[in-house]
Amino acid sequence: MRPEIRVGPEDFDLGEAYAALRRRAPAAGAVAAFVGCVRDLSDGGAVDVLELEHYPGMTERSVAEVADEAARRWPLDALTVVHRVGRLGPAEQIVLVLAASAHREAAFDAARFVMDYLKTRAVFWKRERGPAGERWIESRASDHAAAAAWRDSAEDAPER
Amino acid sequence: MRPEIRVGPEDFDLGEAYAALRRRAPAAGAVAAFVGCVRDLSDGGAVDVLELEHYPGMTERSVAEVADEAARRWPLDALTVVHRVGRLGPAEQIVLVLAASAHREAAFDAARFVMDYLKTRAVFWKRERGPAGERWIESRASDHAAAAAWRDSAEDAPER
Amino acid sequence: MSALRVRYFAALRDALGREEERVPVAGEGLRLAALRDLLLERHGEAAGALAAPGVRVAVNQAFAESDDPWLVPGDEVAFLPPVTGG
Amino acid sequence: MSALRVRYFAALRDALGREEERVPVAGEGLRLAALRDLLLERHGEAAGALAAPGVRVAVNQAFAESDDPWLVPGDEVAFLPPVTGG
Repeated sequence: MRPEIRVGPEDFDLGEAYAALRRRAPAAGAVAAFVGCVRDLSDGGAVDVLELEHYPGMTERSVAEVADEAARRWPLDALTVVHRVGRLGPAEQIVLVLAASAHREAAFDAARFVMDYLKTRAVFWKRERGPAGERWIESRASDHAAAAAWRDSAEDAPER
Repeated sequence: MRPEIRVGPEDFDLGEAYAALRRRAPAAGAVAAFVGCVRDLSDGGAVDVLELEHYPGMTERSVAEVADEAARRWPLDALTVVHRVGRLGPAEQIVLVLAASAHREAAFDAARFVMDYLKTRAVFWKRERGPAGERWIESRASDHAAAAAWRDSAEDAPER
Repeated sequence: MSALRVRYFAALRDALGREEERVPVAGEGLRLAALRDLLLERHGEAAGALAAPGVRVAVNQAFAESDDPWLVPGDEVAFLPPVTGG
Repeated sequence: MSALRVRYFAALRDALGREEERVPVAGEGLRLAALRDLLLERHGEAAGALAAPGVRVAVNQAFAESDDPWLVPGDEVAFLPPVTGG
């Protein structure tokens, strides 16, 4: 199983991405998906623009590594990860994860794992602009805790 | 927040359901989704047809109760549950859950909770037909364990 | 019409060989426990399936938590095997 | 061309006031630790940001786990603040 990875400024379509995933995994009984969007309000106040910076080359590799790690941990039939870069407005889509497996446990776990690891391992930086000016978003302790929980559970990770 | 529930023979479209959910929750930062499909192979062997029986009236209410319980446990901006009934062939879609929230933890938890509870509380019965004949599917111990885990964690359920 | 409507779903419909039946009751009604006795009498061995592990009863489309509910003519009683949705 | 390409991303680009620079090196190269000293000398206080908690260094687009890596002309060294993707 080779994860499908895309990093770029283009928007994505959940329905199309799901159809493409199903073509790669027609027999999968379970598909879990996640879409992350720009919120109009953050810890720093109202948000007019979210800018996503990346490091071309290294970023794609970091996303692929997260996807590959998920594929090692769970028996996935297909996995899609799309992450946008550039300037995004409120409510715009940022990130998409789709995981297909025989059973729902693996699909849910893998999708959530990919999101938790993208937050802490994928090479992106977010900057918000709003009425109060602009600021680089700081990494959240809760994101690191979520990622660490997977590391701690690595030994008894499901092997379905 | 009023969950959107649909029980019936009609197929669903993940992309359309997502677009409708986003219209109800345009500011949500996170959407978790799940699609369950008919597998071509089950514990009982090859599957040609899956028949989903329900109890009109009571079934819709049982699905609504699961959705309402999720909405009580997590701060959701929108929730959609679609469950098909009738005769379905291999790879056909059975069930759809979409949960929108400000943060990914609540969206993932709610979508997974709804699936776990649908498996053990929603009033549906599955019958498989294959070369070996037909049989009513028995409820899985692992599904009951998954649902019980939410019950046990009710006291420290996230209150974000 | 002084009767209960009794419905059987999924594997129980197969076991009883019918999807529903009318059970006449006296005007004052009867307990769910008494309905069970009546069905055992009516269907013999086949009715054993109604007491199988995991079978639940719904009265007017709400789960009954015991055999105590009092049933009156017009009520709908359904026997439901363990559910397998999702 | 006997130089390293040094790149700064996100908040570090703002702190250093540039997104990249060339750092000439002798033919045999130098350790990452020595590059840090050189950058501190070149940029003074601003270079303090490079040692802030959570800042990581990538050499040729792979994370360096220490300041030991040996850098040779043509290498690309990047200073990366804590990531905030997803």
